[in-house]
Amino acid sequence: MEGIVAVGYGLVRVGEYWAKDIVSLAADAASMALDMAKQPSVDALYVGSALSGALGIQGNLAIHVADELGFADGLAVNISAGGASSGLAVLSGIDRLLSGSAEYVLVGGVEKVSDNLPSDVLEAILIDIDRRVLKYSGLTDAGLAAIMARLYMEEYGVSKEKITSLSVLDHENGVNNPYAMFRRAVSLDMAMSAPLVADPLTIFDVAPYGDGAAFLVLTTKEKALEEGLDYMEFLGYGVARNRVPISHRSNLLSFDASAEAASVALSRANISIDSLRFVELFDNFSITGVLALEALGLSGSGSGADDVWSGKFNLDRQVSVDIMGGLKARGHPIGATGAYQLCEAFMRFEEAPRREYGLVHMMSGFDDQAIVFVVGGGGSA
Amino acid sequence: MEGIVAVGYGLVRVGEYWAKDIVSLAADAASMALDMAKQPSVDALYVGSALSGALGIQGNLAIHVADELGFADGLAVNISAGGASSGLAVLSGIDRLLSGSAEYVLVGGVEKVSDNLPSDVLEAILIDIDRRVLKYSGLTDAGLAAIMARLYMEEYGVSKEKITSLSVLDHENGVNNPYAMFRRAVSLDMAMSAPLVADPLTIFDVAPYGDGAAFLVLTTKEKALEEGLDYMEFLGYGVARNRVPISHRSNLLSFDASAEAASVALSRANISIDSLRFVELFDNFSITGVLALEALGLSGSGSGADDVWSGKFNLDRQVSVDIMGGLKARGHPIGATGAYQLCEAFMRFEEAPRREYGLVHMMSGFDDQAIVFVVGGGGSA
Amino acid sequence: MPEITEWRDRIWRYRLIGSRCGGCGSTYYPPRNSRCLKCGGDLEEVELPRRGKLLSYTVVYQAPTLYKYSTPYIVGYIELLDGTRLFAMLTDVEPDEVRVGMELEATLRKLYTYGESGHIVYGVKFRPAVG
Amino acid sequence: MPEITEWRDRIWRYRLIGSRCGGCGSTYYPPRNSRCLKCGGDLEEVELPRRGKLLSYTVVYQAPTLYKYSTPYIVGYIELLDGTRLFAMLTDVEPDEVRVGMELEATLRKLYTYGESGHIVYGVKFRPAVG
Ligand SMILES: [Zn+2]
Ligand SMILES: [Zn+2]
Repeated sequence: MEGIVAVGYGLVRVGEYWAKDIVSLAADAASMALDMAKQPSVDALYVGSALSGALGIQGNLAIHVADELGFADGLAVNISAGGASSGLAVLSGIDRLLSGSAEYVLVGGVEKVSDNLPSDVLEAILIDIDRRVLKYSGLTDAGLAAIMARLYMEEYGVSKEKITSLSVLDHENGVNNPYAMFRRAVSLDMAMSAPLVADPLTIFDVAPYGDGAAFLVLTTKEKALEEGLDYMEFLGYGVARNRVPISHRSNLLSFDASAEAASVALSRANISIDSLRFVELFDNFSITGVLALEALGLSGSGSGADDVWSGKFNLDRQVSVDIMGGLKARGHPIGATGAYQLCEAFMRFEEAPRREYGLVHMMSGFDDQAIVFVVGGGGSA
Repeated sequence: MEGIVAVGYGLVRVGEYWAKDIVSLAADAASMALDMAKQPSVDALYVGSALSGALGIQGNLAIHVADELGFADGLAVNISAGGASSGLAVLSGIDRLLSGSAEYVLVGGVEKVSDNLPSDVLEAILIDIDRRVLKYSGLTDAGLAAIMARLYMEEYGVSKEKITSLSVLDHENGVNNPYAMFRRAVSLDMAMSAPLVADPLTIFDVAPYGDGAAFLVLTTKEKALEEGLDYMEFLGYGVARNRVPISHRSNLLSFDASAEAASVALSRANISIDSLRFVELFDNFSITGVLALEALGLSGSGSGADDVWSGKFNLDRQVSVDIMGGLKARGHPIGATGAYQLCEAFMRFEEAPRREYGLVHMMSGFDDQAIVFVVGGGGSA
Repeated sequence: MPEITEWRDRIWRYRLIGSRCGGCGSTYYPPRNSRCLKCGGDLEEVELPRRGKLLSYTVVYQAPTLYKYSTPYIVGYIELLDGTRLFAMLTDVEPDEVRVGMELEATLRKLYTYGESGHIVYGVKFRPAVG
Repeated sequence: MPEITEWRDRIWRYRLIGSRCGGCGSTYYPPRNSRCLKCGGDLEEVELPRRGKLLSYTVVYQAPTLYKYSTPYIVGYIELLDGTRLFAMLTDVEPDEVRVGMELEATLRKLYTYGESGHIVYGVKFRPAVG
């Protein structure tokens, strides 16, 4: 993937958009990305959305978004792959550029959860993850995370407070993100004593689902330099899968796919993990963020929660985690979340020294499929 | 797309699989394709399915199919784009090969409609195509086709019999297809006097939805020759879109996307339409098959039905249409149908002179997005 | 709970609101949020004429779940007086009375009821025009 | 009509049928149709032991629609006597009585009812083991 860059990003603040339909929401974010990229002629559109079909909102979204944007022609691909939807949209767009079949692609994701009752959204999510395991056991995604959290606490003798400290960090960092669903710090006490979603997890251990859309315009580095566009560079990526159904795994706490994806991504980028300035975790739950930290190699097994608790990944440290608030504070528009993470990385590069590197981690389900991108700043400045 | 070939195909007979779940059905077809390709190590899997999420069967199917096949690792992408789902899966797999990121990819589609009531399937389909236009008007997909058929009859003074003669041709040709849902000829009288689905269309003007799965193994021509594998070559493709919502089109009878996709595909393949030996239409309805014939350039505007009626596209003619029965006789497992069409083209090349060319036409909705592949036979023989 | 999407669309559905292009005058129903397909001009919301004529139609016998108790019913492809084209159900007319070219007018009617919530969704249907 | 998928899965769900590998003895629940993940060996269907112990659990307060009238309820991560691991609801036990490591046994119970059809889906839950 040498020489692939993003030259535009666009996103809406995660939240509840009662008056907007899913296609307009996507078009708002996409238009912003196209404006930033100076309105290039886009050859292909890749839209990720986990639940738009399952919730009866609109299937095959990509062609509707394309039409709304006034793209008269050209490829429009709709990818529905849970939390990995927009990550796979980005990857497919990169493939299209690398195959030589496109000069500019528009990639991203959109999700609309406020059109449905929360319990209907939960039901759609469990069918999306693994119908056989979740539907017959009554497990929700938060329930599965809660089972992992209790296992983790038992196995490593770690307190719940330490796991939840990742949510506190997310909220602390989210204050600076104009697109975050929640922009206020929370105390550990408040997080611990909040209502339970699935014991021992409270609402502060669970990333809130929200409506959202985020898109990026991708092209070649050569083209970006030619056009004098600022860019974020894709230096390497990795994709891997863990076993499904999840009951067939020998160790629930080992996010093998995330580990493999990160190792491949870093090696392709030829960057050591110590050179990273920031890492964006797919922390749909405090515990899954902790397990991802360990899988990515930032913490040893069983010490991820300790490390977060001790402040090792705070904003002022060598490697900062979830610098824009992570899934907990920014919010979690499922199929669009990966695109948000990449937009946020791009925002960081606009403001910070350009010779930094960041790692962005995404997944569907519980490490079912993991995608890791290593990105760096660049451009004319 | 120079040098991309299919080296294996696998499919199950379209029908009703009460005892099989969607993942097993996909795995059966995929295993057959992998066997034919001599069990290569596959780097990526692309699964198309229009309704598996919307019908509550299982979302994010690709990772479940991958696991069922025992693929420990590697990319698994789930594409949900109506009738174009498996066509876009094939295209995305081709991009991945061309980008140099994979040596072998497994691509195809699967659909399971018999798990749901027909009226629930119809409802899912209308939301998949265009919720705003179809849901509020009570239109079904067959209803929209019926409106097109009546327009066509009025505009060109063509009889219903001539439109329906495409279904008769499909059934005639389907007799030879071991994977067809229906393997019996029907008379025009029987087709005309059958029960109405949406006046003036009878059940014989409407391709029957069915359960099905079809997959292909793709690689480079270089690799196929090296391994001594028979292959079908992808000589060119085109993709284009028409306006959605369909009420915004100025002419309902003009399948502009199919026309554009075919023109690009033929030009990229450097083959004239007269050199084609066969054409597979995405004839989900007799009338849409007729409109596709005209858009592809095989018939003039308003003369497609006349041409079929007169026998111009029968098996013994220069260009034969729907040689394996088309959507009417083979059956229409929505998100898998495009992959069936390509498998059938491959089957043809196994038995016929290898220096033939074929054109395969696919679409989502009513020409909403069209994909056309030009393919040719090849291999060691 | 698809009721929310139906609620969001209620205004354009009840009042036959479309988009008109300031540049070339083209109209669109349902309304578009972005630009004109023909000339790229800006669009504004506009109440469409409630009369038109029938271009084509069908009688639906196999219906989706929401409409399964309404079969057989007629759906028309209609051109309004200003040239806007749309699809809508016909009412107050029997299948054998329908003719291509007949004059129609819009009327607000019940479309369907959600079984679980009992929520009724209304929308525009067209009936033979009077006078 | 998701009832058909539930019906198809009824045998393995009612009788706790899993897959066992002829090569290495590994077991899987739900059953796999293909090969062993560990050694690639052939799998055969087998009735799994109905006793096991609790490895971890949760009490669910925010439930999906099908289970919304059952909250709060307990779901366990359970290791059967032969080492097979699975997730299942716990029954006949209160949240404050649950302990990691407790012995459990399988019992057939109602899982949920489909509102529209009234169709009841049964499956295995686990309760504290007696004796
Ligand atoms: Zn205009
Ligand atoms: Zn084994």
